[in-house]
Amino acid sequence: MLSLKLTGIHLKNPLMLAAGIMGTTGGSMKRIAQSGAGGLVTKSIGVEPKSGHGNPSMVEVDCGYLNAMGLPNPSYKNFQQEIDTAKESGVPVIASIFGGCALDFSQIAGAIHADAFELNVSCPHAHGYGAEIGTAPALVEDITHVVKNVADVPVWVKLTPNVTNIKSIGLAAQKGGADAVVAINTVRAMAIDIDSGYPILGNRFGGLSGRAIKPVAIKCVYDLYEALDIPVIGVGGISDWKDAIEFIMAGAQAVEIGSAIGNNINVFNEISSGMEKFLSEKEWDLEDIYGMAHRL
Amino acid sequence: MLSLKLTGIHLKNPLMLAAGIMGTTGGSMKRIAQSGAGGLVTKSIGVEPKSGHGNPSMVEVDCGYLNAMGLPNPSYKNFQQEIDTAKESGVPVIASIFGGCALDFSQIAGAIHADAFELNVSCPHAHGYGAEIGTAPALVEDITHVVKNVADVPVWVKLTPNVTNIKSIGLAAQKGGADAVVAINTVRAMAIDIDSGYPILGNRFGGLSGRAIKPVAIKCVYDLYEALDIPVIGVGGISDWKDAIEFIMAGAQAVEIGSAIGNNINVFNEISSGMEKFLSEKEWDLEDIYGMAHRL
Amino acid sequence: MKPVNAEITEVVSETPTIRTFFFDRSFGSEPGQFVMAWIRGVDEIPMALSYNNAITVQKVGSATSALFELDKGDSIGIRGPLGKGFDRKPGHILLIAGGVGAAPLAPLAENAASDGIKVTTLLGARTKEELVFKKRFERAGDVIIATDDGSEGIKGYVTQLIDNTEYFSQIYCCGPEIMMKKVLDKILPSKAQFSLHRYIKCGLGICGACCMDGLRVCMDGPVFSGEALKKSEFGIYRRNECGERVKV
Amino acid sequence: MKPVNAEITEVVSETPTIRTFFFDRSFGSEPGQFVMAWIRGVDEIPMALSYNNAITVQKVGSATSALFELDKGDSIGIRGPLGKGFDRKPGHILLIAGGVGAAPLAPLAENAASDGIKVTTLLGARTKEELVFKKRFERAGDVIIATDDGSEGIKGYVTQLIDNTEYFSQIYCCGPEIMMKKVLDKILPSKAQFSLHRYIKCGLGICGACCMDGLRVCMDGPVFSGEALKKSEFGIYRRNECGERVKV
Ligand SMILES: Cc1cc2nc3c(=O)[nH]c(=O)nc-3n(C[C@H](O)[C@H](O)[C@H](O)COP(=O)(O)OP(=O)(O)OC[C@H]3O[C@@H](n4cnc5c(N)ncnc54)[C@H](O)[C@@H]3O)c2cc1C
Ligand SMILES: Cc1cc2nc3c(=O)[nH]c(=O)nc-3n(C[C@H](O)[C@H](O)[C@H](O)COP(=O)(O)OP(=O)(O)OC[C@H]3O[C@@H](n4cnc5c(N)ncnc54)[C@H](O)[C@@H]3O)c2cc1C
Ligand SMILES: Cc1cc2nc3c(=O)[nH]c(=O)nc-3n(C[C@H](O)[C@H](O)[C@H](O)COP(=O)(O)O)c2cc1C
Ligand SMILES: Cc1cc2nc3c(=O)[nH]c(=O)nc-3n(C[C@H](O)[C@H](O)[C@H](O)COP(=O)(O)O)c2cc1C
Ligand code: FES
Ligand code: FES
Repeated sequence: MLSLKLTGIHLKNPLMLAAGIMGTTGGSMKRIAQSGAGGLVTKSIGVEPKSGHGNPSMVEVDCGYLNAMGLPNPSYKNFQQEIDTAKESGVPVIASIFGGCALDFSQIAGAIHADAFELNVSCPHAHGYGAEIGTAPALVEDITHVVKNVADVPVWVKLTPNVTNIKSIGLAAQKGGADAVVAINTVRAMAIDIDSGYPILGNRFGGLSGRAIKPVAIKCVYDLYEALDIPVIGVGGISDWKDAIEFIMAGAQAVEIGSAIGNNINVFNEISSGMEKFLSEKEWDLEDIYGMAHRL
Repeated sequence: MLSLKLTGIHLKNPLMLAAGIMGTTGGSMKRIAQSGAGGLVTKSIGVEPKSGHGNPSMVEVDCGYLNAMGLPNPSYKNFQQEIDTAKESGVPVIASIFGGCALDFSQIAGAIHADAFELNVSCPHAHGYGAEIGTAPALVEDITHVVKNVADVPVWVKLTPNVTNIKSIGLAAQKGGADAVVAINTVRAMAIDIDSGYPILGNRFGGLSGRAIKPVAIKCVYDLYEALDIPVIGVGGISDWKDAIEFIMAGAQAVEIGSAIGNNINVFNEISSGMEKFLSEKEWDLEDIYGMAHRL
Repeated sequence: MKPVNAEITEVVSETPTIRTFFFDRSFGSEPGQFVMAWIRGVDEIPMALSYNNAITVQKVGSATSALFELDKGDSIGIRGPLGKGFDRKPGHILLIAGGVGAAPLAPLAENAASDGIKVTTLLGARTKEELVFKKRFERAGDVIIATDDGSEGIKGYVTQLIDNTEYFSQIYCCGPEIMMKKVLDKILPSKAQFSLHRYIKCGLGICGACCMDGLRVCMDGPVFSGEALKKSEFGIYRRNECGERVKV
Repeated sequence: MKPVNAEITEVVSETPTIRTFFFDRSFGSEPGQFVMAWIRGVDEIPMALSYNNAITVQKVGSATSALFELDKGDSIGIRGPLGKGFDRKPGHILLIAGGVGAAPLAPLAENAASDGIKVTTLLGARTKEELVFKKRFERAGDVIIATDDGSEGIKGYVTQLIDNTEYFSQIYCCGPEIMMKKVLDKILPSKAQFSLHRYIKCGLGICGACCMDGLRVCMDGPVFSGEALKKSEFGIYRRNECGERVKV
């Protein structure tokens, strides 16, 4: 009852592993598949191996987590074997990729085999640009377009919420040919250790994830659903089945789950059975609740 | 030990009531002063009486609150008496004002007497503009400039975090002559009632406040401190003395407290005594910790 | 807390303009606490709990009218219980109820009576048909009635019935503010508690919309001691949705 | 949780390259759990708790060197205790410690001994001076020593001492991975527990940096049963900071 076709990919349920969470090794992704995920998004993979920012790279805050991993990854040259291992689980594997320019993205997408690509346009090191790539509509459109040209699988574009107007970025992705958008990446944030005055993260600041950002993500999904013709995939702060339902009502066709896995590796199974119970009690199916908030 | 001069105003401590919280009546502001606040910012006052958005206008979410009050206020024509009552407490009263254009702001600032003005440039109904005023640097600069011309007291500009680059807005305020900036207003967000599919707020979406947004606010304050020459006043998610210290270390010269008052009307007294205890244990004073995170 | 879903299990017509809506869940509150009742797509309004699992509503405007359209099987959202209820005192207590002000007092009467506290109620309404919860008060103790038109009990205001208040250990009052103000002026403030109506927005003690002088009706109240009200704006003015002062 | 401030109350030199740092607070953990030690301005690194209130550190690189610069009165940030510690079994247990791998095993030895569990320890190091916590293990039971250079005990590896393991109710092992792999190959996997070292970033079971096949060393471990490790990549390869496979 939870299965769906998302940009042409069959998912047994609309619950996927979010990028950057237990997604660096084939073994860890397989484990998440075994605990009920309908799809697996890998760690974001770049052109060269990268060790990321120094520790502390993640810390728990009041209502979520703050992280600045710095995109550690073994590079696409070492990653196909991990995807292949993950694929043994029988669940679709979506390769998250990042780069500093369109060329980086197309180089990776041209070399990697996966069921779809998720473009992480939140890389802060855009070649020749000061800010994140994902804040400039023209760049997002260009990168999407270039990847669409080399990829023969669906291309999703993952958006940052740290912009004045997320709709304009979503529209740029759509214009570039994206098959779906994913919202949201982490929210720019910071924490300071008051005993010493030091910023806690090695990178000084980072991105907020977890419960704290759910209402922010819901609003982004809601806005993107209104603005776009392509599907929206929701992510941000989902930790139980109610959260997943809320995202779908806001207009997400499927969702991704990240931080919640830390304390509950079984979160996928729990959410899918919770959703099934809720939907059958209400005598609704996924289609009924998809975008429901817009119709009321 | 906590007293300071902020844009020329003497405060007995750096803890002020945030705009929109128990700030519509003189009586309620007086009560907050009695419970230890060093300064009082009023509800944002506009040109005409306004009843605000329909209820539900506020709801508790996982780690904070979501609100869309819609700026209910009795208009500046009915407000001087409330300020005067609040002033009886002996604590500085800062009038928060809003409008749809520079003219609105100057009209109010020219008529109201207060110890300072805080310009709420987050009004979503900018005359002739689609988005919030506070997302356009040129408008922020213009409004600040116009108010500075009519006001003979300090002018603070309160910034929205819902922008790609808050520094550019802060710089615009500074260029317009602002004496300080205040960061942050609420973070754009939304919640949906899964039993019915309805957006919970009468206005469908609103702004997130409370614990959830503290790390977001800390980052904004940190960035503004780096970018600006004028003081930064921090607000967002402060609920205990540790939070207040964290803001000051991030670069806030003073802070404002909003949502936390709901469950703890005594929060000002508790925070000021907690801060005093901490500072004396560490043998630090306010100056030592002000902006400390930038020096490490 | 977010609103929880409350399904209507029964609608009881109390008077021509007042109905009680029973829900499939309790809000386990002390008498005098209230909830925010969200009629989805319409408005969210404050309502006293007249039973653990019910609100008793007078149709006065748009939200209450929308509520009156709902029936068994429909549902609304409920946030609550909110605020502070009546502070129960032993001895012999007097309840003074005007109109739908009976709603928070009826559970107090029942609660008190079942614990052996003596309860006397002065129950007032415009007319006989508009008397609310007469039977519930009668089961709890003596009831004296006043109607504006004299169709039952004494003709006139319930406030005219107030006498010998020294005799009671505590007085509990809920009704139109003018009536409550009259009560306050007639009795020893320290011995009385009043349940107030003010415009409620957040219900969380944050926005300040409900403030009466420094007191937050939604959080510090809605029940206040007479002493807290004595030197306040109570009975003089209230605030409208904009925060403007409006004469009571 | 955020890092808490831990002030160093004492620094004990255990060997020329290993020091124990005692703090002004306990992290009340079960033996085998670890903490993330944040040397501010430098790095945050995983360290087993060698006492409730101490870590025992071998100087190997930048963060551990920075830690060695600190003294009584200085402080670091600590997140923890993290992960799952040793599963304590009754009977007669065997501990196998290589080098600084003695850190999590010493409190286990003390804990077990004080509860009447018989403890035998095989303690190995490069040389006599590098033996860690010899006295603590001796107080808890029998100790058999091996040094690479034969300066104390048997000359050779601690793994050569493994014999008659059927005799023990459980085997607990911590040391270099190659050594642990040798132990695993010599014993009944279901009877042994190993405390692993993997590159730790978040320590919260989220980022996946520490994953060994599907297991999160920071959250599901660092202690794993031999059975869980038997058919894994354990002893074959590990992941570097980039997630690349690196031969053990
Ligand atoms: C603590 C408390 C307990 C209450 N308990 C009861 C009760 O048990 N039974 C009952 O019938 N009524 C009760 N009321 C009054 C009830 O809330 C109003 O009658 C109701 O809000 C009217 O809504 P409406 O949309 O039908 O009216 P509208 O058409 O909106 O306006 C009619 C009047 O209702 C009042 N009102 C409207 N919205 C609000 C609001 N958000 N907060 C307060 N008043 C409002 C205003 O005075 C307004 O003038 C209580 C009020 C409070 C504050
Ligand atoms: C669960 C656990 C418990 C440990 N307990 C102890 C202990 O009790 N005593 C002790 O001396 N050592 C212990 N270690 C090893 C210790 O964490 C490393 O020696 C330390 O991180 C080295 O830091 P460095 O900056 O000095 O070395 P670096 O110069 O950074 O590098 C030296 C080596 O240290 C390792 N290392 C560096 N950073 C990390 C990291 N974040 N996570 C894991 N390994 C890292 C790498 O293998 C690296 O090759 C433990 C490791 C783990 C995973
Ligand atoms: C430790 C960590 C690492 C992450 N790494 C990536 C990444 O490599 N690429 C990416 O697109 N998003 C990354 N994210 C963002 C998540 O995919 C997700 O968008 C965000 O955490 C919000 O979801 P959550 O609240 O469920 O965690 C990372 C998040 C965390 C917490
Ligand atoms: C109910 C409510 C009403 C608010 N009204 C205003 C307002 O009128 N003007 C304004 O500038 N900010 C307003 N704010 C924003 C607060 O002043 C503050 O910036 C924000 O809530 C973050 O602080 P907090 O987390 O301490 O609440 C309001 C916030 C809340 C919760
Ligand atoms: S209604 Fe907001 S404080 Fe009472
Ligand atoms: S270090 Fe991040 S999951 Fe273990």
